[in-house]
Amino acid sequence: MSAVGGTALDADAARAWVRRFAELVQESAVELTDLDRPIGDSDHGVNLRRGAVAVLAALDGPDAPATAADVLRAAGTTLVSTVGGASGPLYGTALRRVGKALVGVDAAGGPELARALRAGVDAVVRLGGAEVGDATMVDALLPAVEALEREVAAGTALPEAVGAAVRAAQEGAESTDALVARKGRASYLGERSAGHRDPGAVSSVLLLRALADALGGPA
Amino acid sequence: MSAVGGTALDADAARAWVRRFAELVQESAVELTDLDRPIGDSDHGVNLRRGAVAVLAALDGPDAPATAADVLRAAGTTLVSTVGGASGPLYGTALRRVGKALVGVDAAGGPELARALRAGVDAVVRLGGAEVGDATMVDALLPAVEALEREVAAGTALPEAVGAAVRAAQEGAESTDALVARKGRASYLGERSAGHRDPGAVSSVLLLRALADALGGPA
Amino acid sequence: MAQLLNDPAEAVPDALRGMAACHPDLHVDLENRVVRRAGGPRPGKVGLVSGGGSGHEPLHAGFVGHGMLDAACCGAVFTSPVPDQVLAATKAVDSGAGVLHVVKNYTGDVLNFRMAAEEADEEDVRVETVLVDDDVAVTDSTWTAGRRGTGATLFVEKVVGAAAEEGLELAELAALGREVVSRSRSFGVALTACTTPGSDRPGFDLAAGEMEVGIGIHGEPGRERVPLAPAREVARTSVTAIADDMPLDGEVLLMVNGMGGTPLLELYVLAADVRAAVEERGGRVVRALVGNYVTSLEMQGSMVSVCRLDERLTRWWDAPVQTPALRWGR
Amino acid sequence: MAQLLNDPAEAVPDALRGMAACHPDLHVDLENRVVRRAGGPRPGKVGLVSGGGSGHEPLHAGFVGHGMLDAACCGAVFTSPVPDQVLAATKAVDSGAGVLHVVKNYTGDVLNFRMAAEEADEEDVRVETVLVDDDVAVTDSTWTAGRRGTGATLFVEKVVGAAAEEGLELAELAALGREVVSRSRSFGVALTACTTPGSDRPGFDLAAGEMEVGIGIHGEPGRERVPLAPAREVARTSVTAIADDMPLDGEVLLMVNGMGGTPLLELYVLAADVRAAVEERGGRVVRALVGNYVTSLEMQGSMVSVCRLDERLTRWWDAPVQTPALRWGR
Ligand SMILES: Nc1ncnc2c1ncn2[C@@H]1O[C@H](COP(=O)(O)OP(=O)(O)O)[C@@H](O)[C@H]1O
Ligand SMILES: Nc1ncnc2c1ncn2[C@@H]1O[C@H](COP(=O)(O)OP(=O)(O)O)[C@@H](O)[C@H]1O
Ligand SMILES: [Mg+2]
Ligand SMILES: [Mg+2]
Ligand SMILES: [Mg+2]
Ligand SMILES: [Mg+2]
Repeated sequence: MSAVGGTALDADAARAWVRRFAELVQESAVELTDLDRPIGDSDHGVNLRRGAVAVLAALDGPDAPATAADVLRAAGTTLVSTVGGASGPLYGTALRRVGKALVGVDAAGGPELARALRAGVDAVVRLGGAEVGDATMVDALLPAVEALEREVAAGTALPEAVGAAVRAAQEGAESTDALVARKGRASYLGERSAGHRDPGAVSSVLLLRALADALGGPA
Repeated sequence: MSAVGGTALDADAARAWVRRFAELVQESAVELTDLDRPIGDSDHGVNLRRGAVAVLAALDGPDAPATAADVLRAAGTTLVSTVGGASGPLYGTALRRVGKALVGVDAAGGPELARALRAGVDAVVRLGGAEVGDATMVDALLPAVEALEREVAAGTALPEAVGAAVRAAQEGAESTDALVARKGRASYLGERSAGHRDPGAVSSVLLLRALADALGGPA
Repeated sequence: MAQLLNDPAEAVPDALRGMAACHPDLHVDLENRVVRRAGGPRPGKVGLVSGGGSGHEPLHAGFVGHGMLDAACCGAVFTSPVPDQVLAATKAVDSGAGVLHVVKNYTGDVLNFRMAAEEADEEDVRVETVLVDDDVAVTDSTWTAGRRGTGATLFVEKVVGAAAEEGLELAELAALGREVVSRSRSFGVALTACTTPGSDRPGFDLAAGEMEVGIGIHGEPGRERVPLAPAREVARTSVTAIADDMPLDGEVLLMVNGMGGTPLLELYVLAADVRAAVEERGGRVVRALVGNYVTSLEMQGSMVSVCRLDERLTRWWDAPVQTPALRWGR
Repeated sequence: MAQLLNDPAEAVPDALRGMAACHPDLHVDLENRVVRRAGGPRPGKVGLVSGGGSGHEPLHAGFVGHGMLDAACCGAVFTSPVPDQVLAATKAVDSGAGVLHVVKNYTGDVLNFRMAAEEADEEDVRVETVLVDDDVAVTDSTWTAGRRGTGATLFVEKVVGAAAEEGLELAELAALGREVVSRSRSFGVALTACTTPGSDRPGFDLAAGEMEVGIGIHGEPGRERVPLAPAREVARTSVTAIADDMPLDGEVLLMVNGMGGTPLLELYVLAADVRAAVEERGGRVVRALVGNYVTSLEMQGSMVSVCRLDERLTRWWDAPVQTPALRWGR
């Protein structure tokens, strides 16, 4: 069972987060692939679903990871090993970095969680080289972690702080509608990429929403 | 100008026959190709049109053939050299044989014409090995030449006798509707070939109709 | 019906210009639409001539070169060449040792090649003919046009081509060709139709989820229209049709041929299932060829061809070949 | 959308089984989805590994063999392989002389190969990487994902593969690969879209009489949709786009590549026009390859690729190669 009322991210909450992300991805797989069709190669949902199935399998079984850090590192490693494409290494490395930042932390409160998420998002930026405005998942992830940092600094309770991060992610994803992509496959289309929402930004909203759901109480 | 009122096939009438056949083929090319689509390879009209254009060119110019025999042999040779497929050698050889049978005949009356046509149709049967009922051009050509022979033997005037041949050809072509083809590409379809009119039988009607038009008076 | 052409009526000569532009080993006679080896006939070697309608590429022109054809005659799309073309090719490759015609069994091809052979005979060029009729979808009978020549044409051209390089004589090569034919069978299916250049619509209309089985290679419909089946069943249907006609025990050469528009990914999926089906029937696949070799323009679909090998045929199959579409050993 | 498959989700492993069934020269590692030469690494020879999403067949697995790749990693359709696959391939072909990765420039391919290279480094396997980014349809810039790797990948794999057989060292091969990239450019058009297995519709919808220009090889739309043009204009558009980016004087290797579903007849029509367009720009086509080599499933369309040769590159291009899809000289 998860930690009481979402005051911190412990091993159970981490498991719930990853599980919920896998669920949301499976529910939205067709939508994500459809978003990837006009500006990409029609596989984002297919890729993430493959990863979601593998992650769920990795969470169970005899060698199931025991700490929040291990849960997230295992999930990340599984994504890297099964998703492929651009999103596999990016999401996979991000979760590994989040996990790494939580090593030794039994139950991460707001500051620890914000620091861990920042480490994950930094990894995405470092690997992919994208900035806000390039029409990628960074457009959702970076505003989300900034919102979380802001709210945590302001002393907002964790569930509410994460709620703000979800909203920031959602707004960031919406902002990609108008953008001409500069990274990812959409960039190959030049001006034609404008007018489409970035699929990776949308799946990033799911990642944040899954965290909010996990912290909102027992899954 | 053609012979008076179609009492005989002279050089001019032979030229008119071949020209008219070329015209009719060009007019009907799309129809012939369409007939070849469900049971063949969609090229009968295309093939004959290519031949028609070449035949028209061969009839003009400095070396244009001078006698009925030469006109028909030149037309036949041109068809052989330009049409390809099954219909090229069959029609080409047929016309060459018709021409050969007319060597030395200035103006072929009923008996000579019937003999010449018989020689042409025999060549088709010999080359292609088809019998009446196999759903090929033979189903139109053989009844036509038989009708011509019958009418000529009965003393019918040439234009009327050829008219009877046209009607026989037409009926023969119609008879292929119900047949399961045993020769030509349509035979590959087995039972599925039934319910379709044979394109070569239809173009054979055009050959007879062209003769009737040529003998009906000056073209 | 999207086609990358200029004037559809000029598709064949335009493509021949492309062959000339890209294959210095070949001589392209644009007037006769004949593709020959650039070197000309080698003294003492029997000349090997094939041809047929265009639209089956790489068959035949893509198989001209050392170890295979000496010349290919290119008819209009899906229309056999005319005798003049065949005669020109025949005379051009005759070194005095005679010329073998490899002819797919269609009325048009048979008649046009036969007329050319007669004319060649008048000009004292010895000609023998091998008729290829490997398509088991058509029931054979003396009362019909017989079976179509399809995938096995490649086998004949390869094996006889290799034997011709070794110096076999005309009669021996003709006998060898007939032996390859007698040991070969094919069966094809179509997932989509194709459209002849210049035509405004395809040879037939297939709804989604349907396929034609027992097709030939001229964009014509097949023996039957059935629901689209998985590769495994297409393999079973094809191999069963073949095995019902010719026992599949012993060593076999297998070709899993695409009809032109089928991606290699799918052909390999099919190949796994075909191989399994052949081996279920007791055949041992010792040589295999997967790709689009005998095609119907952009048609999607497959043709399975099998040849029962013996030690000689295997050796000639393995012998060096150097053509645009088939090349190994040199 | 008619596909010859069993379970669409299993298309890649099923096709790999087919490769295993038909190519005894290859070892197919089904667990890792890696195709290798059956013989294993030759002592002292640098290993050459490439790979990418599936659906581009024969690229890459069809180019495994003597004179070209040592291994190919097969991702899901249009999805780069994962690091585990690349690492498995890398370790399997390392003879101690190091391994060269040939990577098409897509974010996914770059990241997954890079992660594998880092892991290989931890396991003391030296890895160098050549990035292929030859597609001139994409405007290059340090602020974007850069140009796509397309047709020139074949050039790199062939030339570097030949040089590796000759014993060049890892750093030399990496430099050579980069040189081939710097001398190569490509441009593609689509006449039809393609449908990823398991998807219910194609990547884009084209009305009759339209085409996409400036496409990549993942079934994605291109830079622009324009009215369907004759081959002559497609040739001119493609060659102009290339020549505007790289002068075409001197001797060139030309590939007129089909996107998978375009019949050879059309590719040869295009090839004649492309050759003429290249020569108009001052290029001399001394080597040419026409066929479906770097594809997007069943897509109809073409990609023109050009490599400016020098004496060394020509020699390595001509060197023996023995793979399922490219084979000459042995
Ligand atoms: N350089 C990058 N930095 C950050 N995110 C990226 C980058 N490139 C691509 N992405 C993200 O990856 C998503 C596409 O993922 P996916 O479709 O699974 O992979 P692929 O593009 O390889 O097919 C894009 O929508 C975008 O959000
Ligand atoms: N063996 C044969 N005997 C007589 N006529 C034949 C024979 N085979 C085919 N035909 C005729 O040829 C016609 C087809 O001609 P065409 O389409 O031009 O040639 P192909 O069948 O080679 O494409 C058929 O409709 C039929 O009338
Ligand atoms: Mg994608
Ligand atoms: Mg026809
Ligand atoms: Mg025909
Ligand atoms: Mg992808």
